[in-house]
Amino acid sequence: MGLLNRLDDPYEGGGIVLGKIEELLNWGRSKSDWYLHFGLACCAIEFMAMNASHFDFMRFGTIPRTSPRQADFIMVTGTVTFKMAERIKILYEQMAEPKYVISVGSCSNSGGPYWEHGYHVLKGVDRIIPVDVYIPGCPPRPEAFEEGMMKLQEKINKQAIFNKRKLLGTE
Amino acid sequence: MLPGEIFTKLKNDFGDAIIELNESPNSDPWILVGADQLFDIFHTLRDADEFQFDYLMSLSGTDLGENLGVVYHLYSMTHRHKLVVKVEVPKGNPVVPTVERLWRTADWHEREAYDLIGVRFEGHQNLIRILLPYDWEGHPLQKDYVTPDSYHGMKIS
Amino acid sequence: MESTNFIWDLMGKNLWSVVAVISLPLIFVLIYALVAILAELKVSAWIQERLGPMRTGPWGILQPIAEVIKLLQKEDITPTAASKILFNLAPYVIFTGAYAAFAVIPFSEAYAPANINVGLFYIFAVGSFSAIGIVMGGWASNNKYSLMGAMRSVSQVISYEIPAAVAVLAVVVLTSSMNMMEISRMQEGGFWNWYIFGGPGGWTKIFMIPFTLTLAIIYFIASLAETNRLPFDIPEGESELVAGFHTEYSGMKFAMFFFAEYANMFVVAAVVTTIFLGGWTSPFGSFLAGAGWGAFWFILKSMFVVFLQIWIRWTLPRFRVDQLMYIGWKVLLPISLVCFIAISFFSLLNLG
Amino acid sequence: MSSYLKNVWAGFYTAVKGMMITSRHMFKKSVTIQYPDEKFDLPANARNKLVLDMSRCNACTACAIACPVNCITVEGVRVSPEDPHQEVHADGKPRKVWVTRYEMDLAKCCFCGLCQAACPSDAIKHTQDFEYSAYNKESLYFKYQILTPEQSAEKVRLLAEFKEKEAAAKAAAAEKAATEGKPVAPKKAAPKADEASEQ
Repeated sequence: MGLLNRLDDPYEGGGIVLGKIEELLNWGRSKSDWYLHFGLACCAIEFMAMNASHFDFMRFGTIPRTSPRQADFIMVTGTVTFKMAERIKILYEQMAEPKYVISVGSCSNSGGPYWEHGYHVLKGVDRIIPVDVYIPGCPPRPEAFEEGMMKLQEKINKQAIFNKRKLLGTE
Repeated sequence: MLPGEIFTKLKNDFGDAIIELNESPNSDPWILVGADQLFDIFHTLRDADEFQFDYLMSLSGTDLGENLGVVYHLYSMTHRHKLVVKVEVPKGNPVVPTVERLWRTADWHEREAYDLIGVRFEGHQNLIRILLPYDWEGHPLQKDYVTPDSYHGMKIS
Repeated sequence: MESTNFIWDLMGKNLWSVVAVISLPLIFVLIYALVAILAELKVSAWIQERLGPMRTGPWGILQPIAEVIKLLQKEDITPTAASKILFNLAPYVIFTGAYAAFAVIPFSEAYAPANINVGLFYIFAVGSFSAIGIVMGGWASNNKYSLMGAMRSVSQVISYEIPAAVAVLAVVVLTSSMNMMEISRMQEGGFWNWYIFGGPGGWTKIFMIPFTLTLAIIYFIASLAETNRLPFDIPEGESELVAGFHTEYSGMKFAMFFFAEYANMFVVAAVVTTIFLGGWTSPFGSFLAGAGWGAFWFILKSMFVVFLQIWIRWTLPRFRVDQLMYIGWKVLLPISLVCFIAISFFSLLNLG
Repeated sequence: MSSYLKNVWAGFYTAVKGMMITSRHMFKKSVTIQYPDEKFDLPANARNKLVLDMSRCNACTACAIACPVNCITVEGVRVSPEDPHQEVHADGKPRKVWVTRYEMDLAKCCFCGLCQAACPSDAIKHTQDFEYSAYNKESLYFKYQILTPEQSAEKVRLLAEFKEKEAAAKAAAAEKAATEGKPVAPKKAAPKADEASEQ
């Protein structure tokens, strides 16, 4: 039962310490997510409502950042045209790890009304960057944004930091 | 002033450059003009005392199959009359003189018509794409436009 | 001269006591910064009739701790095209500047880390450190927004140092001392002895009250500009320059900027407190006076000034660059000079 | 000079006035609705998640035709009278069409409500449920299935058999009529069944 064993399965054989540390780190990351808002269309209008007093997105510990270097997740809200797709990709690549993506609304989920005949629309932002949470709606309600945010927090809370190898082996 | 009167007056001045007057009951009456003397015609329409069309409401490009067309909607704030002017150019060489110097509104409208339909406005000082990326190929609102497979490695459709 | 540092009294002068003297302000800065970050979030929320962070601990009070834990885990990016040494050095330079100013701040009757004769002068000297750090960071990032933010910041700091210095100079004329402990001690005996109300003296000080009050306001406005707070935050104006001089910083280096900004806020608040609001003296004569209570009063007054800064930040919009320069050179400077001359005149009369 | 001083005073005064306003708001009760704990009352006609009541659906494809973004796919097959498994609707009428496939992609849906308006049997409806964000796009692709693929193949086969029988009977009748010298008017039921099975 050496150190390596404990790294492999933290909750067994005296690995409580690492498990607790992992929980703490995940808690920190999930409770203070700064976001880069990429508003493109009508979902961004709903996003403003969500940031305003009635729904107050900051309750979840989020702070808007304008610089991608300081952001934890990027919120793509709206129709992703090819002109903007390149910029989204650049911004996503500029973000510091760990980074997440929330795709909001039908347009950025899968092209929305343009999925059949749009010559200029990217059919889903997941074709260029890996999306963590899809929020459906056209546009979604402000509460739906918050529900998506809670989904993202759940995902972060379940992330493995020390026992990555084990998870990769099982999944 | 009614479009019929404007048509006869213009016909006196420009002769063959004014091609036809269409007064169909289903649409606004419009005047079809030739592309050669377009700038002079519009200059007269804007500056002559009886016309005074000081406001270009809209400039739009159309694809008519064999030809490309440009539609101008004019309005006079002083005389309160309207006029629709159309011009048609062949698709192979779609060159129309610019009216950007007459109405500054036409600047972006002409860029948009160039971007999406492909009408080239001769004499426009900055005729570049306004909506699509600069390296886009083709003019997507033409009826025979074929959507490309990919753009910069991103699959379209 | 009696001792102004209780650690020297307790431990004597040796290596450990030096470490203790140095680390006490550092611990204070870290705790204070966490409180200030939470206050910033909460005050902004209350002003907008929101609630602010609510889901991190009870009423969101663990929010700054979560933020620090997160920033520690963030990837530390140095851009390829950046000048690596300067880029990595800049946050430390800024934080050092902010932290060095704590050396002369008289927290209490019994504790000023270093009680030197030219305390106010020293604060102005190390205050310029932040400008150097900002220029280093902005230039080394190799990003046009960073560079523009840095240049704006420098022009702003240089313009606003002058009215701030004139305001401080007026108080120095009244006290004929630059020692911050000395200035605090002069204002003992109730809030009517504070220099914002003309300082100690007979009834003739009534004529000085308008001028000292104006000077206090001028110093406060200028200190907002020096710490790059709203309404003077054009160096990091988010709508124009992406995030100003710290656009390219991520993770812990950005946290250093963050901490330095809040530390700077406290330093200017401490200067306002010391020279205008009576420092560690109790506002009610001998009521609750003493070394321990002194620290309490000092931190209370300073936090009130910090709260004022936050309040202003969430009230006023940002100035344009030309408006900023107009206010600095055409409003604050002449008015502060007039006040300075008037106060010098009065103090001459009192002496003669 | 006087205008300069007036400007300076106005600047200071308005700043203080603004701060007074914000300080008043600082002590007001917040208007925030804390979402997961308390919820905003949605209007009754709110258009959120689409759900389908399979017991009512007749696979008429009206919704798929009405959909402006074509995110609904419907296929149905007519119930053969000889089918051993006959079903009765909630309102007591017998089921006429088996829905062999009903899929909607809510990642594409634009929540316009046209399908709801077009549906003759009130099967498809917008509900007030908006909490269904997902980790992957497949979970936004809703498949309504009451029949397994084998079962639907069986239904198609049954209908084809029934049609064959009908056609044979009709041919026999026609032959009989021809021998008797009477023309028979063509029935209209058969092409209708074809349409339903194609969709």
